[in-house]
Amino acid sequence: MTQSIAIKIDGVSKRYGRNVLAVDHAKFDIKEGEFFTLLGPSGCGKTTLMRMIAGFETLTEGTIEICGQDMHGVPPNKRPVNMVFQSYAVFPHMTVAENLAYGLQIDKLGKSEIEKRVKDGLEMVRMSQFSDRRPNQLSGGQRQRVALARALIKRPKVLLLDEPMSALDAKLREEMQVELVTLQHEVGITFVVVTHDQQEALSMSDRVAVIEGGVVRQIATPSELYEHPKSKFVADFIGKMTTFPGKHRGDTNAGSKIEIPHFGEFQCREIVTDSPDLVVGIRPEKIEVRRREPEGDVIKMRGKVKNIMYCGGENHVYVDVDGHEIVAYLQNETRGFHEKFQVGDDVWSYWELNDVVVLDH
Amino acid sequence: MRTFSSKRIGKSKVIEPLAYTKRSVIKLVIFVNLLFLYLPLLVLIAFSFNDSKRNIVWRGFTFKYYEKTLKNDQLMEALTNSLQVALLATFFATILGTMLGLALQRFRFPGKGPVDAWAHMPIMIPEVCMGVSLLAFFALVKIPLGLFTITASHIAFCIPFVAIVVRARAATIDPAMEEASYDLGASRIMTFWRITLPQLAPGIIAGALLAFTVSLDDFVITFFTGGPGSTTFPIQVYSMIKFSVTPEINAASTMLIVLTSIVIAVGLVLHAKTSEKDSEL
Amino acid sequence: MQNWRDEKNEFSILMLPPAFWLVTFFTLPLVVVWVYSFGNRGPLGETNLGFTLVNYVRAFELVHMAILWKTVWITIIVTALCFAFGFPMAMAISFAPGKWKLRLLMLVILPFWTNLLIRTYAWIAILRPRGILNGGLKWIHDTWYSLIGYGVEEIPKFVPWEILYNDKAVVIGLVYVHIPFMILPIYATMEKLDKSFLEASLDLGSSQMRTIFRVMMPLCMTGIVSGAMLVFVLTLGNFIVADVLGGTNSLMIGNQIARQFGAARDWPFGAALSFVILYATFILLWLRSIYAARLEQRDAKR
Amino acid sequence: MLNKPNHGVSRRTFLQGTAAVGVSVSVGSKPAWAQEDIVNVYNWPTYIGETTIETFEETTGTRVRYDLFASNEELIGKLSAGNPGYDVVVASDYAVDLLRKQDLLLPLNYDLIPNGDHLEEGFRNPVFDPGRIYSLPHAISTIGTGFRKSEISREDASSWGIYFDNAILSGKKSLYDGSRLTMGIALQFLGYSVNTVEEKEIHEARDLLIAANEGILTFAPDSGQDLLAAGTVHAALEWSGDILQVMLEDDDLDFAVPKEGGLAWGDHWAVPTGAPHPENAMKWINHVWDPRVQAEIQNTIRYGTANAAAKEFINPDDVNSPVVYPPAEVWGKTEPIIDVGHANRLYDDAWTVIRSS
Repeated sequence: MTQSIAIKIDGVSKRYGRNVLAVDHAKFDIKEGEFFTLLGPSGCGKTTLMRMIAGFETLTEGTIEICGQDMHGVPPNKRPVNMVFQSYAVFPHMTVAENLAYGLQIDKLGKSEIEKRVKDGLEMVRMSQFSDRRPNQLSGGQRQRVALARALIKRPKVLLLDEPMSALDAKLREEMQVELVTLQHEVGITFVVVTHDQQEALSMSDRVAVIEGGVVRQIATPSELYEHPKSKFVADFIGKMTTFPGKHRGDTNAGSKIEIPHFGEFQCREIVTDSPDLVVGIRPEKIEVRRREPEGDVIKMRGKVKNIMYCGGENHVYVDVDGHEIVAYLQNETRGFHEKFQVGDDVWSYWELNDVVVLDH
Repeated sequence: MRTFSSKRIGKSKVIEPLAYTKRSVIKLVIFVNLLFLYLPLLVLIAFSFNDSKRNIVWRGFTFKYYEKTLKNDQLMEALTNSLQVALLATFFATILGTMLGLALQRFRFPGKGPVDAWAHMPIMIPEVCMGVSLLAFFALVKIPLGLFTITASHIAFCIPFVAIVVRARAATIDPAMEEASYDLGASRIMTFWRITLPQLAPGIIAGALLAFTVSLDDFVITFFTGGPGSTTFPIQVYSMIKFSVTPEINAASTMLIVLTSIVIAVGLVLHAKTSEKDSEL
Repeated sequence: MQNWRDEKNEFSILMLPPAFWLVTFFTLPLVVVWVYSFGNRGPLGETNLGFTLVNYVRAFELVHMAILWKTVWITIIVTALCFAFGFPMAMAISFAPGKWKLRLLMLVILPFWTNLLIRTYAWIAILRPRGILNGGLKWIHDTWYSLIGYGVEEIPKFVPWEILYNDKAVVIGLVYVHIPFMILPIYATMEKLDKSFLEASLDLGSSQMRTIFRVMMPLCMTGIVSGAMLVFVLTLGNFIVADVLGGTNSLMIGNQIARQFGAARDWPFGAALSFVILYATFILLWLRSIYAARLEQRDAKR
Repeated sequence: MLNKPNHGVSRRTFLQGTAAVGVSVSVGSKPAWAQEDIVNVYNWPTYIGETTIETFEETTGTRVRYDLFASNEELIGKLSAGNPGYDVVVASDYAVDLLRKQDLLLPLNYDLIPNGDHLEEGFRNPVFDPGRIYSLPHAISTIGTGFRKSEISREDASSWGIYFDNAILSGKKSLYDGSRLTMGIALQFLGYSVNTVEEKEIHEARDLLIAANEGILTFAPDSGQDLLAAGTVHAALEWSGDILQVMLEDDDLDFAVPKEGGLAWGDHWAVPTGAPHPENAMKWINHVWDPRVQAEIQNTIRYGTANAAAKEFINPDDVNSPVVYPPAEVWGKTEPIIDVGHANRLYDDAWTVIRSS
């Protein structure tokens, strides 16, 4: 599918004062119609980046183009993007309908046109019956819908959402995630979302940019990000991962030879780095634990069960291997084969060679 | 270390939308406002160096009015009286106003609306009316006029200023702080001293500054409530209208400006310290 | 908010001392003057107590109502100007970077620590025909004509701007005296304003101006209202500015009241005039409390 | 120098006062200063000689506490509410009249004021205090027109008419912000008494002033001399002494008493009822009436004296100045302002109309 570019971020940096570098040479494109997420821990610069797209922050260097147009010097009110604020910023002195109409009145639309669009907007977010309410008479979720509708009926090229779910409780959050994705499919507008919640990022996005310390670490689809994280930071930030420091011991026909000190050597099919120092990681759900020594072409380690956490659908088993902690998520099956462990049990933990991820140090 | 490329050079400088102080319109507003506020002060300071008995025409530079002012016992006594009244009134009005502000903020009680409006009346009433009422009242109950009656009256009209500010500040305090203190075993009094008061501090300081300001410059009420030996600086100034204001008054005012600037600066430093503490919390 | 019954002791400790002080040194004295307002002026200017409404009747005579009307007009203009200059100044302070905020605030407060009368007198030196303002204007006038004046036979004589001893001067003086009372409350509310409301407005396509008028001002309304109230009430009672800077017809209601307690020595009438103003102020306060209650209701309704 | 801070207690008064402390702190009793050997003087600022207080303290051993007020009405207001402790005050003609009529003044004890004999004949029996029972003059002056010689001739300035002809010095004239004085000149111009109680005459004066408003710059709060000196106005209704002070700095200024009469003005020493130290007050009046002390006062404040014996010690320039001591024929035509009782309201209403139209 060939998609044109909605936002082109080219060498963008943001410096506060002398020493704080909030965004460091960000360079990537966001495609039209994409659900794009900026993911990272708080203070990583993701919000700054979004605010630069919206026009609230100036760029120290670099350019931002929206739909092929350089945004340098274009004030926020002249940009073809709209934003849903973290606090929603639904004007408290206006009714819901007035809030929606506020942005349209500037476009010099006819009164009936505004009314129609406000009505459609309210229907879109299923808020029609609240049109005369004041924001302080609404719940957080309802306010978010108002903010969303208010931005969407401006029909922006890109919708920016700053931590859209942070003010909602867990259950509502899940509902809204589904709704947001559905909505995005309906309207076909590019969504850019800022979040620190990796679960949210994975479940909603087409692509995710992981940012750390102002630097974009990796941009990929959710599954790629999960299965093939490029760095230890990304791997750790997205899901849980057991890691070992490793050494690159040369290549053979079968692949690269990698040594994990104290645990031995194994073959790895592809290698991602030239550096001799590596990190070898393995996702917990890929690890199997049993009492008998496993057979076949697997990586196996002998250890002691240190801790078991019951988590409903699965058990998290912490195995101590010579002072190294390995975490395994075991399905909590009630049918078929399963073993029950107790703390202190001697066990083998093992995993397929294919499941190993080799990361940048 | 990455060096920044000069890509941006050549492009116009962009101002962030809410960085209003960087906008030339707002800079102009600040300039015009400050000019407006300070031009008269500059004029009066300039005339304090004017070698003429009156503040009309420039006749050359002199320091003699500063000398005269410092030697003018009457003027110095008036300044001392003013400062004494203002400091005492500020002290007590700050305590009482803080109490009132807290009571109005914390409690629900019958007739609160009228009480609330009543507590603000001293600001709203014409000063002459309040002055005359106090004069008549003190005469009626036979309290001799003097610094005591002046101070008592100043306290009365300073209380609302403090109460308004403290109340606003008190509204922003999280009640959980006090609850936590009780939970940790602190007594009411200890909680008040160690928890409530430090959090109220910026409001109390601001209220005290306001009270000091209005007390220091009050003429009408001071006049009607004063007796022998209680002439204050504003009374001195107003009495001079009959024979035109002399540069000595300008010199005294200039010294007062310098003095009060120092007090304000100290206040600001204190305030900055407390707010630093706030942000640390 | 606690009910006073639950914490009777604490409530009494907090409420009684200030209440005692205000009753003793404000309310009781005021009752005395209130009684005066029903009294009579004796032939020597002494006050004879009694009960008559003549003072109130006189206060509502056309001539006094005309003065009140004019005073209210000037007060409205002064309040509007204080707002026009004070609001952007409050904005400037509120949006200034950290340490500048305090410095600007200090700069706004500082002139207040100087005697009001002296500051007002200083305006004479600025506004008079040969004063600083006209000096500046003359300089501009002269420079202008010396620049373009080649060939012009007669350079027009500079005519000083007559801005002293008239209502313009009174308005300038009153704005000068009261502008901080507008700036400070607006600043206080603006400080608490969530800036994302402004960003949201800009983001929705509003211009800066529309954002300020449609979003910032409504959201700062409590500060604007208290600032306007303070300026309005204080201007209404002021008499010094009109005395010093006013022209022949500059009489304001404050002067009128002050004169009754002064030169006219008619305390009962002065008291009646004061109470007419006071009742008007009460109504203003009452309107504001209704407004505040409505806001509270709006915020509380859920 | 003169005024020790009032809250400080000298050793002498401390010793005297210790015994009385128990009494003096209780509410209602006279405060401590009432028992001191002191005289509480109530006057305008800069309205006394530079050494007057010092010499009094030296010769009598009595301490002086000097307080200030801004207008006669404030003085009257305070005294009628109950004298808060002043021993001797300065009041203008009509104020003496009012205070006397309200029993707010004590008769002077001339046994203690031998210097009172120096009072000139012409001042012995004023309307506001017949027989000089309650007051002795502090300073006397006339009210006339201060003017700029280069802008208006002496002849023109010597008539109240300049204030009522809008063609003369339009917008360059100032009157005084006081109803009785400014209406007084209008009444005098019309040929009536400045103390008239006739409604018709008062209304006539009112209408004259309303018509004149056009040409008048402002009704100045006793700052006409400043306006004159700054060149803002070229004719100002003012007290002779005020104009004399600016004449010192500007040769182009002069003072004229109008041919219609001008107003006589005097401020007088008096002792209010309830004075805690009436004897000290008499001593004080006697002191300021000492010819040399009186001369020192007038040489400082540059007003006229009614003390015949003092004139030989006064600056000859002033004694010979027609501004300070107008010729007898001028003086004879002047009229003092006295209280007019209920007619005050007529003046006040008229003034309200003048100042708002």
